[in-house]
Amino acid sequence: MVRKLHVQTAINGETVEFLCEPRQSLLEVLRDELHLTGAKEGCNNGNCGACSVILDGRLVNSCLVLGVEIDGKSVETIEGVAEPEKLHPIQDAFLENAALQCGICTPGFIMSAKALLDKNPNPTEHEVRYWLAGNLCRCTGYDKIVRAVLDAASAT
Amino acid sequence: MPTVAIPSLMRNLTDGEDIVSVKGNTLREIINNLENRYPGTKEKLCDGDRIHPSVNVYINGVLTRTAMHDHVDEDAELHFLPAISGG
Amino acid sequence: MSENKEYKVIGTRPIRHDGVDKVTGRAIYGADFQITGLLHGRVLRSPHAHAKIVSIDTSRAEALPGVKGIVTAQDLPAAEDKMADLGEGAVNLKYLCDNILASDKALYKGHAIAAVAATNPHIAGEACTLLDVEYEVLPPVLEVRQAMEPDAPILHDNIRTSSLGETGEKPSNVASHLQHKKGDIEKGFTEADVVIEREFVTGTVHQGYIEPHNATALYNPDGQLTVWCSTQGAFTVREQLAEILQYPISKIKVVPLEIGGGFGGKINVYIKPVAALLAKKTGKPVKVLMNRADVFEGTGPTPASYLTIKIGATNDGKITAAQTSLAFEAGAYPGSPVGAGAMCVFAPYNIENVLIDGYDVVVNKPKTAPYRAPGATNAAFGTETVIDELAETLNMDPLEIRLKNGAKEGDRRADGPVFPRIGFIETIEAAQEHPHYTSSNGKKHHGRGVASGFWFNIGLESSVTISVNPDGTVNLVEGSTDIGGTRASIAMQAAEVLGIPAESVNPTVVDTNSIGYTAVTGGSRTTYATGYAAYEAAQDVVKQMKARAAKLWDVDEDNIQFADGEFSSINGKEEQISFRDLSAKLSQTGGPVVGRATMNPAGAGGAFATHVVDVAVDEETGKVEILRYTATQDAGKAIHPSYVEGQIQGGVVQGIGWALNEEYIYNDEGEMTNASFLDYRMPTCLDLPMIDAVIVEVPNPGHPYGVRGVGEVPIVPPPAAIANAIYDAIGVRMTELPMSPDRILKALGKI
Amino acid sequence: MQEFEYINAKTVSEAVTLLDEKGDKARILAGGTDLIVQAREGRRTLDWMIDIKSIPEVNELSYDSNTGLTLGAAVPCYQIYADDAVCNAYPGLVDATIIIGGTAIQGRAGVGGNLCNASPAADCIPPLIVLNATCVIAGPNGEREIPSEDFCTAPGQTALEKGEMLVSIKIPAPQQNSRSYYLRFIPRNEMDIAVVGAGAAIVLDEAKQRIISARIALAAVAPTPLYAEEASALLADREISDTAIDEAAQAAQNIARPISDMRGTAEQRTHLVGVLTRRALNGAIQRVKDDAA
Repeated sequence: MVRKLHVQTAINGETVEFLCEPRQSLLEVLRDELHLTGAKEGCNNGNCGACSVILDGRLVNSCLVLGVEIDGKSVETIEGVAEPEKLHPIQDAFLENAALQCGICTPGFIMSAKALLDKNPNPTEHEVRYWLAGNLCRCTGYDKIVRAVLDAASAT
Repeated sequence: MPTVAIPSLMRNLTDGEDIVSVKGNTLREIINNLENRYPGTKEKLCDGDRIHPSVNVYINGVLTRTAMHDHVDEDAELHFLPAISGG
Repeated sequence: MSENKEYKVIGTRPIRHDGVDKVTGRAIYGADFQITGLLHGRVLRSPHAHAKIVSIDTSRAEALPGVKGIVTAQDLPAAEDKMADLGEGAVNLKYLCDNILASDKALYKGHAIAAVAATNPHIAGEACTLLDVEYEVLPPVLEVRQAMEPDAPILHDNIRTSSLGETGEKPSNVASHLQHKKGDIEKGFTEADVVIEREFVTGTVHQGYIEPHNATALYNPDGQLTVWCSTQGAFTVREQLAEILQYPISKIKVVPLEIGGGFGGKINVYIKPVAALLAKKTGKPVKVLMNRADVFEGTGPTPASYLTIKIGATNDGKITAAQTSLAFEAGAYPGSPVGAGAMCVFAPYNIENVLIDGYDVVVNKPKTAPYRAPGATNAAFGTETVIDELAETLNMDPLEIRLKNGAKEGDRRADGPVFPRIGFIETIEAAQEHPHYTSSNGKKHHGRGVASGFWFNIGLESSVTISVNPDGTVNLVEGSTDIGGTRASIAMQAAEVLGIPAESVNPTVVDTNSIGYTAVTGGSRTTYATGYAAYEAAQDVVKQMKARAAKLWDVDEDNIQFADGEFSSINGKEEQISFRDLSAKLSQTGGPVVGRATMNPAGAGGAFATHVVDVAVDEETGKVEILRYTATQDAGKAIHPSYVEGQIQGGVVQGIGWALNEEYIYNDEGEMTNASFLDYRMPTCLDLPMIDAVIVEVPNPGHPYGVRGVGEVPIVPPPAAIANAIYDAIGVRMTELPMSPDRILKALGKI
Repeated sequence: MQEFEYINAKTVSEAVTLLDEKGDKARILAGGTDLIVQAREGRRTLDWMIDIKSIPEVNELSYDSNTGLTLGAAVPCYQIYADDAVCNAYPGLVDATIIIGGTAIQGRAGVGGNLCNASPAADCIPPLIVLNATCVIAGPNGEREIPSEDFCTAPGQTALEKGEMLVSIKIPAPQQNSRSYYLRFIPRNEMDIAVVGAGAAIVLDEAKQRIISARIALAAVAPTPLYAEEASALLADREISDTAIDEAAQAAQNIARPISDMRGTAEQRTHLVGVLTRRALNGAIQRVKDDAA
């Protein structure tokens, strides 16, 4: 059996250490080893965006990153988006716009939207749609999601 | 008297009649009376003494889970349709 | 009954109760569940579309370190060839079991053959590659017309065509034939000045929920089986497990966790019994997760179909006759939604002479499952396209012809029932008046199309309890899993009755041991039927609270009235107390108050929708762009308008996907070649405009607030509306779904 | 997923030594957006993943208006389209980097990986071919360079020999009045693999009326991305005209040898080669015309 490797990383600002097999994806590590189950597996090949996290400031699909690759890096997940007493404006906007139905894609959309607004605080509707095209939602038809992101942008 | 809409695939048993009035205060009585008048009809609607699992009973246009002994109103209109399910 | 009534909570847009958990990643979905000592299961699936299973040798897999248990169909109780009642309908038990783990034959690629439990999912997956299965490959039947040919390979030797009790003489892939007849079809066509007859083909499509199926099962030594999972109906899972495992229902507890989409696809069980078998065999909790390919290949899509539609009308646009033959692929086992398709196909129109024939046909594809208004979309694609062509031939506005023939209260459907108060006409009028329809659409290669749709909705059983807290809030316990915000829409109905804010109701979805029987979240029934139960349970609370007020004031119960959240005495004494203040006095007036209700309401009422779409067609590439979309729909009464709009928008977009690109693509061996989100092309947000959802409210007399189910009908019109818009843009009638770029190029004669 | 060892290589020579030792059971990990999926789905068997992202050379992104672009093999797409100089000099390459996968994929996937994955439908390869890119390869016997059109040899197969790895891609500085353009046809607007892709680079005369030279390349119509040599040559030293462009498109169609699969039919692809070649050429020409004189 392949030896597990030691990884030290920062997740949502906290230093975290874990052991993982090279074949374990970052998504598996987050969910199964660290019990951060906010990132979801929808396709496991980078086509749905439900596992989106921010790695060293860049949006990535955590299913397409190996757990061992995050050694020395920093990861932001949905669990780190809200402040203890206050939701992030994007989270508020999702609730106020009813931008979720089943909610399985919601963490991925929020991470993706956060990566967008961190970089471009005033996107156009087209820019929002282009940026979020890697996140699939099957419930909402995207209308309210796009509105929520535009609302969050104008609120910040 | 309750009326029963005869499914088109059973009309060979009812001399082509599509709607017939049948006496009965319960579903069982109605089906038995229908069978007396048009032999062979009960076998198509029932599995033994129960409504066949693949048949849905509509009373006045509304899907019901009526048991064979439940009361059926005097002016009721009954339909027997294939069972369906929603998504 | 509810017209012109002012509501305090109904019709407002509160934040959903489970919202914070779902935007912070804290909500626990099926796959998120953890329990100590957990093993991981993986299912081996057939690589062949049609094959006899000659032998299964598990020895190499068993020898792999970390493997703790292997199951095959041998581990299922021997299933009888009998009908099992599953609450929502009956299914043949043998077929049900064989679909869980194939016993003698693999009937589609992806058919579950065996399963392994191991210490981690990677080992379980590796063990599957070490299972040696010997197959005798048989020729597959992949298309409904091919399957109906007399010399087609036969899937099941025991299937004879059943035609309401009559049974065919020799084995056939046509499992059943159904028929609805109204009036005199020949006479109807003779009366017509114009008759149009067309053939249509639709592809196999999947619900496409983002969360794969999942299940964790645990057998305790006392025989108690617990299954944690995401499902549309915990009670139907319990029923299916009891039948498949031949296990007492009282020893099964199903715990529904949050569910990541269903659309009909999470009613049938697949891996839940497998997890239970593995848990029994290993004595450990076992979690089984599907991957995306498993979901496409191993769960029920909605069927491909072949239909003919023939409609005749007089020169003034009155439809005189309509005839159809609907052949639906059931998949590997009988049970396509052709029955529902046959009931919906001409339902929006009041037509005197109708003949409908439906055929349920088995093919070597996954057993189909419900998908949002199952059968209705296939059927409406044909009907609504032919009606568009009729309107064109008669030089009529396509909405006018619908208005002229549209069904109203008192009209009789071809399948028999008479419509109660419905709002079809109102949806057409709303579309006619909408700025979208009144705007011009004159650009080259741009087109506009309209189409309507019907879905009957269902009622079925729901149970709700409401307990009153001392601070005037209430805890609402329900059994309907919340897929799209129904905690809110159910809680709001209780809040309206109790005169308290929606936020003062705490709704909780519980397991099968903790609430009365509740049917699936499906059939557009949850806000209607469970909402109705919440209404009744709240009325029960009011009744009990009135007794407490009476006690407090020492008056007769009949002298207490309740309005706007205040109890007051109507006789003599000038007493008044709010719901909240009375809640604080429960312990001194007799103890806790718990309201309860169980419902099986009959008056679900029908749902109608009329859609308008503008498209642009790139004639060089065949690509269709959706430019603008407006959907009008009769919601009866929108409890939470945002989530009603959301249902409409989501249904429309699923319909757009079905119309333009989604389909199972098969090779000649019967292998699906696009079983991934990469190549099963569901719409992304970049493919769409905003979807304008217009809520029309014609109250349903079968619900205290007038609610009609809203979830399903919005998927029905889009394929036809888009086909009609494409015709308007490029002058070509598309009769095959999806209307993908290559098919458009072909229709244009470019390739 | 299959078991494998992970090694984080720090230098080119370390990676090359490992590749040479392990043979074809070792694969280079850069963005991982293809490799990890292939390993997970059992489409590639491997025992070793050699992560090269800690090697300085493969992260180089430098542009010089005289010598051109050096693009390290592991530079992800987002860095490319975030670079104004690259956007200005090589718009055709940028066209490809902004349509690969979604935003999250572009955070990891790069041009080098797209090249080494050697998909016939790779979006980045036609732009590299039309831009005359060369591939800098390191191996046990030192470095060598090959033209980008020779890099892919079959689906999933490259010209890399045992022990070799792609270090970087070099693209010459653009000539005066030259522009590139890439587009693909997909049924959706994002997230699909190209049904057909077409890239073009055009050099016009001072008056922007005549084509001095052109290069056309195609994706998803043959076992590897193709340089459409004859079609390109047809345009050399010609007035810009619909006829010239139609002739080039026809010549491009002539070399297409597409298959039918779940992404498109052969007839559809052949037809689209004509449409996309015209659009790519017109797009490149328009870009030159739009440039300030």
